[in-house]
Amino acid sequence: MPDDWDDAATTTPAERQASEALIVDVDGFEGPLDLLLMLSRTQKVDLRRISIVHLADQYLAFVARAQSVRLELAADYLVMAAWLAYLKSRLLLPPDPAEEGPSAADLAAHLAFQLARLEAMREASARLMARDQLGRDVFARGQPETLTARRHVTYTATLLDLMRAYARIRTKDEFRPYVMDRDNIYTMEQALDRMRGLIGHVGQWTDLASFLPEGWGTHPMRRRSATAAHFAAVLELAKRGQVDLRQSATFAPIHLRARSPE
Amino acid sequence: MNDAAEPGLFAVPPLAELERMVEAILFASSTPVMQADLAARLPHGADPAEALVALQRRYQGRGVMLGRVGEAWAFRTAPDLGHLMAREVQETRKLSRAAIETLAIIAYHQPVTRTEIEEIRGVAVSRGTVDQLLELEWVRFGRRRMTPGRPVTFVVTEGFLDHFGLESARDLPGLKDLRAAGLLDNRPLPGVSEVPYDDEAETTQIALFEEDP
Amino acid sequence: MNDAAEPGLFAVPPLAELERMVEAILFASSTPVMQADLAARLPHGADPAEALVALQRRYQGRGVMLGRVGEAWAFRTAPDLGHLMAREVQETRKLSRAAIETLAIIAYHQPVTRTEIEEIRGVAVSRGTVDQLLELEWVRFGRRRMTPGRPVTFVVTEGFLDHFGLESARDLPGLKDLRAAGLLDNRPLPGVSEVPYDDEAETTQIALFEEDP
Repeated sequence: MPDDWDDAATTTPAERQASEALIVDVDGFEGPLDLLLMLSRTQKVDLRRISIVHLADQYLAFVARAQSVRLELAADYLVMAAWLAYLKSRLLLPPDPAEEGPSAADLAAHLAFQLARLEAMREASARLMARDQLGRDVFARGQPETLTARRHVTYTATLLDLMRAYARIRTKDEFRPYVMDRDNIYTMEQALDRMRGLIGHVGQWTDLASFLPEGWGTHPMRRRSATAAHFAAVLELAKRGQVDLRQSATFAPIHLRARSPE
Repeated sequence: MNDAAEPGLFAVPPLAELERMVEAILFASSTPVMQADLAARLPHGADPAEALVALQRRYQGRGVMLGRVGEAWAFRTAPDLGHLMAREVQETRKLSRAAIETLAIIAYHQPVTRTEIEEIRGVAVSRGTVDQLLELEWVRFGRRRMTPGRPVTFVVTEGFLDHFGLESARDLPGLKDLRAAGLLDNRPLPGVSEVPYDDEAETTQIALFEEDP
Repeated sequence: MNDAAEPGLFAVPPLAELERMVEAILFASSTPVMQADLAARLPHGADPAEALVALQRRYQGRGVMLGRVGEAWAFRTAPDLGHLMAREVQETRKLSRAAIETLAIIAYHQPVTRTEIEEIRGVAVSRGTVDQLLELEWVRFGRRRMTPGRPVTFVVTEGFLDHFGLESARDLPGLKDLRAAGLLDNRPLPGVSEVPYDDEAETTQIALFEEDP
């Protein structure tokens, strides 16, 4: 950082003009602090020795110019303008011992610090980017040899894992949602088709259970499903007037026979 | 940049410098570099031949060597150090869910055919799953079933019993024992409200031990 | 060149041999190899530290050089030969000014919170900017600050060090001067109580030098 503390305070009219000639283009700045940093550079002094009063003037002039050309300024630029106007007025007045809070000098020093810090980071980032960069100035091995991994995998499982797995399979079986179990389901449509083909041969009262198709009479689940389907089917046939049904008592076997055409 | 013909002066870099350049180019290149390409990338008029020879000599006996692949050049690991490029990895992994379930079914139902395993699991059993269990020597082929197709059966091995600390497959606890020991998390299947294992589950379990040889 | 250890007597290979091994391993990798990983790949009991020093010396002034990146090591082409490698240059997305500044702030002030970055830059840091740096793997999340809200912090990575040829974050250009000038201090705005990290400022600064990878 240049150490020209001495010719700090004042700026020449030429420099002032230069700053006023700044193109009023807020888009070029990343916020009020960035704009302040840009303006402060025209003072050509160590940022920590900058005249905040003068900087405030520069900033306020910039904002005035922007407004005179009806440039829409973001709110934070206006907030900064108001704050700088206030800071400037306090800096110009003799300090009021009754006033609370930080002194105007402290606030000004902090602003100077912020500007110096931002500038330092700008310079640091420039120096960083100027370094030799990998893939641009410096290169890694272009043909790396792959590290072949000779893997020795040991698989483990505990007895508990084994038992849990088994329990999972068995209980899944029991809890399997009913609809999934297509194998053991006999639908009413199937039963109806089947009964229509058989009904013509049933002149005698015959137990419904004897109509169950082969393979559906023993397995409990299959028997239940087939029985229900066939029962529903004969109810449908009875409704259509094709069969007669009878049952001697509750839960007694259901008998059916074909209704003779009238 | 230079007048080609005049060797020596400052136009063409000295050999030591050429050697550095060749070294860097070969190092960074993703493929072996043809000698002609190398020449093209060096300062005008420089011939890589001598630098290559010097470089090859320099790397003699080192961990990497400069080798020739047809007309092209590349650095390669010294042949005697090839073993460093392989890493021995000891890894302990849990068996996959498919594998542990298949193993459990074999253990509880042995001897059991693949089709039977699939029936019990409700999903196909991949070749790899069975192979893995065979490889682990926890499972082996049993006698063929005397049914059509004569399918092979699977049984568990001594190695299996050893690993799981069992005297025999008969010592595998049943579901009832598991539940009594509090080893089962009674988590219901998704969408199924909390249902305690019903009696049917138990009958299944008993049947399993009575019917299976 | 160095046969420090007596060959044959020890299981651990002599230095010259270790040097070859380290050379081969590092040459074969395009990314830095952690010293611990290096040790793990050498014969049991061998410490690569001495071999690394010898190797670094051996490659001094060559076309490729051995560099340190944090706790890791890598061979890289000599920076003065970059112009020969035009073919190898990877086109990278150009970083925005905001991203570059944010990166520098993270590097010099780490660990640093988003709020602190915003304070230094005087503008909000867009999500995309940080994302871009995270994606490049130049920046990662550090520990959370123990202040209200427990904000996350950002730190730079080994990848960042590797990319910019830094041995450690301590070697950032101008770091000492900036610190001496107080420009890395976390100085709060006088009289503003919104960010009460007065004691934090000190820890932050110390952390940079103690916690760095």
